[in-house]
Amino acid sequence: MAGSSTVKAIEQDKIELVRAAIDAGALVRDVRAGQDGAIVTFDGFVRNESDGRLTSYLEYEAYESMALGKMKEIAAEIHEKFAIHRVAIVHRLGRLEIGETSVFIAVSAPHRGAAFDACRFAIDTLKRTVPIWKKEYFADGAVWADGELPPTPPSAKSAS
Amino acid sequence: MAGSSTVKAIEQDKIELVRAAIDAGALVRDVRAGQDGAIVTFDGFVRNESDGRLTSYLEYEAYESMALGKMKEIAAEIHEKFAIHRVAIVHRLGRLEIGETSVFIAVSAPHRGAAFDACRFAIDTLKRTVPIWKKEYFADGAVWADGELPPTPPSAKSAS
Amino acid sequence: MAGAVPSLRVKVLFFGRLRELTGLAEDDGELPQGATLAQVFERYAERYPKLAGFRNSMVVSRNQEFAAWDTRVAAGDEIAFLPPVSGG
Amino acid sequence: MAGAVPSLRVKVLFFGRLRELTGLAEDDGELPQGATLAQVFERYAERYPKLAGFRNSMVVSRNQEFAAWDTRVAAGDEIAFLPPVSGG
Repeated sequence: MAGSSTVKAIEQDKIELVRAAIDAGALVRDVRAGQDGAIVTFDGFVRNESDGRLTSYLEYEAYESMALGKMKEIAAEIHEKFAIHRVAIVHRLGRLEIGETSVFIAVSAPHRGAAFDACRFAIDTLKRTVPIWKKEYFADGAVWADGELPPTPPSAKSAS
Repeated sequence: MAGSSTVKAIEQDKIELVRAAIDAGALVRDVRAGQDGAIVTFDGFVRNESDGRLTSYLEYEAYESMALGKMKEIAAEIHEKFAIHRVAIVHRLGRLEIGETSVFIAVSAPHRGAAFDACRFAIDTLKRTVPIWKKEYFADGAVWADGELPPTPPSAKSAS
Repeated sequence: MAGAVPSLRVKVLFFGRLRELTGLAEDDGELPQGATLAQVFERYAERYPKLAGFRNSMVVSRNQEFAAWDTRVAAGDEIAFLPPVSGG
Repeated sequence: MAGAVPSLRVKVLFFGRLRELTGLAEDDGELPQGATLAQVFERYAERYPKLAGFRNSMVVSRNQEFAAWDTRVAAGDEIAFLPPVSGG
């Protein structure tokens, strides 16, 4: 993939944090183009239970500027790793009800293998590295969801 | 997965051959339920080129009754293999223009790994085993697309 | 085929390039008892010589299940000759 | 902190349960030259003792990049203390 085509592809990507409902159909149309033949999407939405407890609703908060930066890094990384065309990665913040989409990822590619691999890599990496936090509200209280510790450089000394 | 829950799940699945445009949004709504948290979709659509030649349009034909049977077998198989909830597998037949969806698969699951694995298994298996054929029309002629030979039993004698 | 060997009737279907090649989508075949799917194919390859070249790039189904070529046919079977599939 | 050792000013952010625990979303910190991110954390752990117990279940970022705890801070840095992430 030449540098200029990568840059062009990234400009066409849609990487966003939003507070309103995510319009999956519009994002799929954004990534769809005539030279593609495959789109794989991942839609993550609010389950009605968590570890057997009935969920009332969720609240997501983010370190917004850093989260957006990390999401853009993921998009750049999958363009580099996989033969894909366009990417949409959108995460919603604030209060979400049961069944509402919290994250939507769409990846278009000429061939399906790259689209599957890139979409999965994107959501797996998002869940490990993007500074977003979910608080689960139940009838009798609320808890911060268990999460993952992002990988960090081992030592500033060895890095410099 | 108990027998009764598998049967129930399969009854809720949507396995179809259609001749009109596929409504992906409606299929995603069909597979979406409160106990899930993830939906993975695969959208296969008509590319504008094939091996460097500009495509005008495609025509799909099927051995319809067998194709539908094989698509239902795929749905049953992914329910057995993966911890998923509902499945939609729809293939369109007849004339398709550039950009139109030929096949759409949606899989819902409580967790994303199973949804990814099942969706990919479904499209990979469909392309190898479902008796559907694609003819590609170009400005200067038409060709049957290269395909894959479905696996067959080696010998009736050893099988009986 | 009528005569000493009792015969059976089957439905035979052709798809994709095989349908184009034979000009035949569906045919009612009459076969000797004990015929295999391979023998059904040979019958049509005699009638449509171009078919013969496709023997190794096709599969056959019997009653909507992929089948081995040495499978024996039974009365009322639905037999189909299928080129490599290219759906999706 | 004022006096012989020259000091530098940084912005410090807390998120998720760390924000709830400190009641602090954002703070302007003044630190001695040469301070590391670990030392910044220790400062706040003294002020909010409950923070100390989270030292091994959090990460720190400097200017929106995950950073090692022995990284030295510079004037104007944006430092954030981040619990395990749970987006998606």
